Amino acid sequence: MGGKIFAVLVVVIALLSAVPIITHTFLGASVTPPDDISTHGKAIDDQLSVTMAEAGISFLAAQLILGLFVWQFAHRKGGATKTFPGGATAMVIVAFLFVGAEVLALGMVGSKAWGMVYFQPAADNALQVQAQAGQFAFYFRYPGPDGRFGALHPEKIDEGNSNFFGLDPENDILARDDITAGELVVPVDKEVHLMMHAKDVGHSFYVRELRIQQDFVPGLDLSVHFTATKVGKYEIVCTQLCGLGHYNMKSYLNVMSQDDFDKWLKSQSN
Amino acid sequence: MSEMSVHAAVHAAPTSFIRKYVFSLDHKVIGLQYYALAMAAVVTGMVLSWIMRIHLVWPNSPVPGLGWLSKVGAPGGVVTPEYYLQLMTMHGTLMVFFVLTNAPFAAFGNYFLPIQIGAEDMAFPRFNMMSFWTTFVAFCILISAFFVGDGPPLSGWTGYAPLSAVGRDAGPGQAVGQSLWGVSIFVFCIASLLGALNFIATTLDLRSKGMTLSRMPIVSWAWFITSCISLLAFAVLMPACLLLILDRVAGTSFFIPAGLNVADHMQQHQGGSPLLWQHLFWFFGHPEVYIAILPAIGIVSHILICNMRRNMLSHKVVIYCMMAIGFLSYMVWGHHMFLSGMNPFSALVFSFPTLMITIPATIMTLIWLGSLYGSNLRINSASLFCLGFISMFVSGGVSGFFLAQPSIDIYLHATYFVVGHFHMVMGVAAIMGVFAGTYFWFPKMTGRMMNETLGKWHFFLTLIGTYAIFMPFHYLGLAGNVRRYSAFQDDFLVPLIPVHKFITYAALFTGAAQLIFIYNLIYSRFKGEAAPPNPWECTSLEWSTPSSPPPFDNFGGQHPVVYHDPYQYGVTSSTGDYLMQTSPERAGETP
Amino acid sequence: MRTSKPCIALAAMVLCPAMMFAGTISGKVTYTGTPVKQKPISMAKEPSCDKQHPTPITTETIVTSANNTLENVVVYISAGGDDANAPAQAVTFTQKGCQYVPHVIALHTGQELHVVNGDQTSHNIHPMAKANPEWNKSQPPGAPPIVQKFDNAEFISVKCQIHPWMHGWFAVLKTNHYSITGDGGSFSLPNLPPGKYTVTAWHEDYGTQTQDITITGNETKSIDFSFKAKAF
Amino acid sequence: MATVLQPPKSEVEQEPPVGHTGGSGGGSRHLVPEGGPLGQVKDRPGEPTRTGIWVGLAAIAMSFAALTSALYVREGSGYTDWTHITLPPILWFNTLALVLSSITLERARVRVAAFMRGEESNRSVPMQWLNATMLLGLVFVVGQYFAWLKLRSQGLYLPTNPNASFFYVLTGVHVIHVLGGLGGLSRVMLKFRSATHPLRRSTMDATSYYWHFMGVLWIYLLFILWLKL
Repeated sequence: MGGKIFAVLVVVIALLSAVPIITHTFLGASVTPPDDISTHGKAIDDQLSVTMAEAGISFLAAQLILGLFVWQFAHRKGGATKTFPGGATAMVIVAFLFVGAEVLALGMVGSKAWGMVYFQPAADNALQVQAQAGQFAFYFRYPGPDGRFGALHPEKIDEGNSNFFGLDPENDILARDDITAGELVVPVDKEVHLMMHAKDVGHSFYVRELRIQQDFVPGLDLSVHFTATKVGKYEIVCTQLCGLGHYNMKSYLNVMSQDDFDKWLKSQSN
Repeated sequence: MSEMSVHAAVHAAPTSFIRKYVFSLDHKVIGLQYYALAMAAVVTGMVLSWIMRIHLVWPNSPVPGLGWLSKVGAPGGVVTPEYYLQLMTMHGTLMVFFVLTNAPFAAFGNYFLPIQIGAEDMAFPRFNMMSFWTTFVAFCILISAFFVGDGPPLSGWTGYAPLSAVGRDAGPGQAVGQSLWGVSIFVFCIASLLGALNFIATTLDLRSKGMTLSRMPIVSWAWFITSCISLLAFAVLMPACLLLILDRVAGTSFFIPAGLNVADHMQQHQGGSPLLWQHLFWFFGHPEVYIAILPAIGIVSHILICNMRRNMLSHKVVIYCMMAIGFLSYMVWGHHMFLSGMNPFSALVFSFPTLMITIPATIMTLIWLGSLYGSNLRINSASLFCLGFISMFVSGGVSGFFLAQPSIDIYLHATYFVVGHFHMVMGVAAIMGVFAGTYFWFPKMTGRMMNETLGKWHFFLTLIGTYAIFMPFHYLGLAGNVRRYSAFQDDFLVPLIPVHKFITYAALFTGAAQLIFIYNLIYSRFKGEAAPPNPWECTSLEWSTPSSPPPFDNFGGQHPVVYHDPYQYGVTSSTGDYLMQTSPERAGETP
Repeated sequence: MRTSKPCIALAAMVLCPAMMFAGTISGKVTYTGTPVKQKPISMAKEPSCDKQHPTPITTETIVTSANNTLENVVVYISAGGDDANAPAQAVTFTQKGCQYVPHVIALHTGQELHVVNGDQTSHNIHPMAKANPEWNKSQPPGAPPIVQKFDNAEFISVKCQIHPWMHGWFAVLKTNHYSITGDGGSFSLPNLPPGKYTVTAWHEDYGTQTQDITITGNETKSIDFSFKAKAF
Repeated sequence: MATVLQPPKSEVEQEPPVGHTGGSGGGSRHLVPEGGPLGQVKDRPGEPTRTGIWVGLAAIAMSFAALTSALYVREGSGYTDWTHITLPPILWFNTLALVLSSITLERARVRVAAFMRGEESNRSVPMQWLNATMLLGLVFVVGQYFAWLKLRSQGLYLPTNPNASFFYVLTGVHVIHVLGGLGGLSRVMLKFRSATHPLRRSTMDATSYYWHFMGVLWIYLLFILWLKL
């Protein structure tokens, strides 16, 4: 009795679990990655869907077989016990040949997508932007007309006075024209080289639509580069636990046409 | 050390209450103590998770009674953002260290490993006692964080530096709370090392006559392999904790780089490496996952074989798979750090061994399924939980495909997909193993049977409930729902709140279902029907003890002699379709 | 303790009129030179506050008003006018639209401070105290006011880390004779019994200035302070 | 119909215990006669104490491996602040003391065995070797303490710079383990004297393995310190 209930239950659960994956919605909420707005994102999405197919098949197959066998063989009164054709050896072979090989192949293919993000350096003409993450906000810095960033002096940081980066305009000419912004404004279809600097503890830069996620590690100056292909406003959130305000640490990625971007830049630098 | 053994050998059964039940040297009592501690921890951890779930979906409405429990953390019962993170940290730490490490490994292992190999006790009973009471001290230190300063730490169970290292400037709980956390984990490491040492020596040296390594039941193997893993894992976490504590109290700079401005306070440190902490922590942290799951795998296989009334296709292959997993578990820690600024090439280096773990995992799953084929599976609470384990193990396992690939991890890292993944495979699956073990061994541990009807209800509700909780986690992850958020106010998170509501209801439902288990446990302990010495007609040594619970020396002065491989089922013998390992009969195979 | 404070306050009220002579010091705070331009604040990360400010607000480090007068200057009796007892009524410090209103508050040592959250989002209040214990509490929307006291006199910079642009000051004083310059930069310290006083003007960026003055009887004396503006 | 098997050949060739009334503590471990002249006692393979010590040493080795790798990572990340400190010369003297102590301990083992076999009539001779080991061990510990004082006198405290930090941590953790060894050693001496809890070969062996390991570990650490600091 219990066996049959379990068999039915496990099959139902398996099928129900698969439904939202196929329909992309669950309780009215869309549960699928948003449309990608980057040049490299497609590779990741393809990788994701291939993996989803394989994982989904293995998942359903395993659960259904489990249910089937339990339904059939639970509580048989006596009866000679059949052994599975092939026995353990068959299992080992199957595991190695199919699952193992397939998963490894998957990894090989996937490493290409990874490479697109991390193995190629940013182009020389890429727009240089510095991102600083601190408890609990992102701030972005553009080099300004002189095209060079002023030096950072963490001890000079004065957030109440909008000196989020610890610039020293008094003594540092380079810093005087640096443009500081509360959101990341970039021109569309232009590569952006984002240099990441952590002010205090670990943070992370995550834009779903951009298929970009990268930690800010204090003391390590990391960088990512991407090209946004669609004008619009997208949320930037912190994904590395950074303290009590973590849930509220966000900003916006504002992708503009080149003209609008230039206008914006001018309006900031006045 | 040898003094321990000599003494253990010469002293007789204790008479005083203290020596019998509190500071007992008897591995059975210590096993039960570990089990009780794990129960206390799991109940605490579950209540914390309820508060978190309630807060997530009704962020500004007070939780009844909480305002009275924690005036600072929840003024008027409304959980503050920092308090949410503090609860989350304590939930993770309690569950991973004091439940998943203690219950399947330390608790059942202590009780049944010596019996299964025909020993009278652990190799070093005094170490055994010490390791439990050290664990207990660690537990008290951790819990005390709730009552001092501004509460427990908020840096998560992974305690990433520098958030965990810079002290009070990092936020509430990061002062004394985080220090207590570090000390607690340090002490826990000592306890685990003592325990692992004890398990290994016991397995290698105290097997009774005829109990060759190849004749050990699969679950003893699981405990043995686990103890080898934890010996190396905790030996790395301990110095890591030491360095963390020094950074906090002695002003050293192991994990804290120069030029940090935390809340307008310049940190007087330089040159430290936050990644160093991550490396040391995950070098322990990933094997820890297998410390939790391998004993469960062993327990489940052991119980399934008994209930299928025939050996698995090959229980040896399963043992080899466990060894393979244990070995691989030391080459994959970097897959937790794909996005934390390691050399991008090393991400691939860590990715492939991770993917390779699917192979032994798949072999085990296939062997379980294949063994079910054509068996005479007996359905009872224990075997049902084993089936539930397999189902969960698969569900949690396949999501590993995704996270093992750095490219996909770019999108899914630090989302609820990860949370769903490890809760299923490491949390629920392991706990199902613990439940199975409880229903299976309860008669031996107490001399009474557990109530089967309640057991089945408990199983079905738990199965439905846990799937209802953790499957949607994966959907949320695919939608990019970030984890460790104490409220969902971002534009793309607000639409997902209905899903979170659903999960919260499921969590409360599942938690309520566990009351059935607790009631069953207490009721059966005192009022359950008396258990025959071998209720499940099982072959391994724990069922050949003269009484249930076994006498102080397990075999009543006898030294069991072992004649058979562990799983002689489906044979004809004077006892029926099975043959005890200790029975000198020769088995006649069934035609 | 709890009950005694009202009594003291009552006694004070009874005594004050008894002082036949009560002088007043009043004046203006001005600046010379060109103060640094205040920067607009981007509240992009907090929409609930952002929409409360159609025109972006600016930083409040230096707030000036007509004819070179300076606001947010705390003018108080730093010597001669100490009084031991704190007023019974509490000082309220409000968080509204992700700003601190007022930007600067003054309170007596031991006087109750009520921090109120008037926003739909959580704030965390983090006074960077040095002479007093530093604390850091967050306050969800609708949570009861945070009630605190400071036992030692100092000027405490207050931050909200969830909204890093939020910045304010607690001026914890030993006297009840203080005045914070508002629009027009004028101040007045009434009810001063005859005596010799040191008057101090404190500004968060320009520092402090002091003047000695003697009140002989029922008179109003006028003094002015003038700060020199910094280029950066 | 069920034919009876012959008892299996045990891994342990030992006769069952005589008049053993089922106390606690390990089935076949109990088959080792207690006390007994060390020379004649043939510890069966896999005496728990001996296995235990190897497992324990493995764990200790792992911890120090972790600390060493921490040192390398830290050096790599520290850029500017990785300086150089001159090791206090007294370390070489301490090393000598520790090495000598290992030698005296080996002498002691031989002597103890001889005494147990009755070839050595006088208990004091092995005792002297044990005392010598103890003394040298203490000399090492005190010596390390002086090494720390030396560093402090140069203004090098635990937080001063990473090199100092690692010096104090590595030597400190090592000294704590050495103290543990001294504890074990003193227990050996007690048991050697006592009649109720006679000394067992495995105890003697385990203690000396541990002690020698401490020596080897120290030389390894010294090499690392000399190389990196």
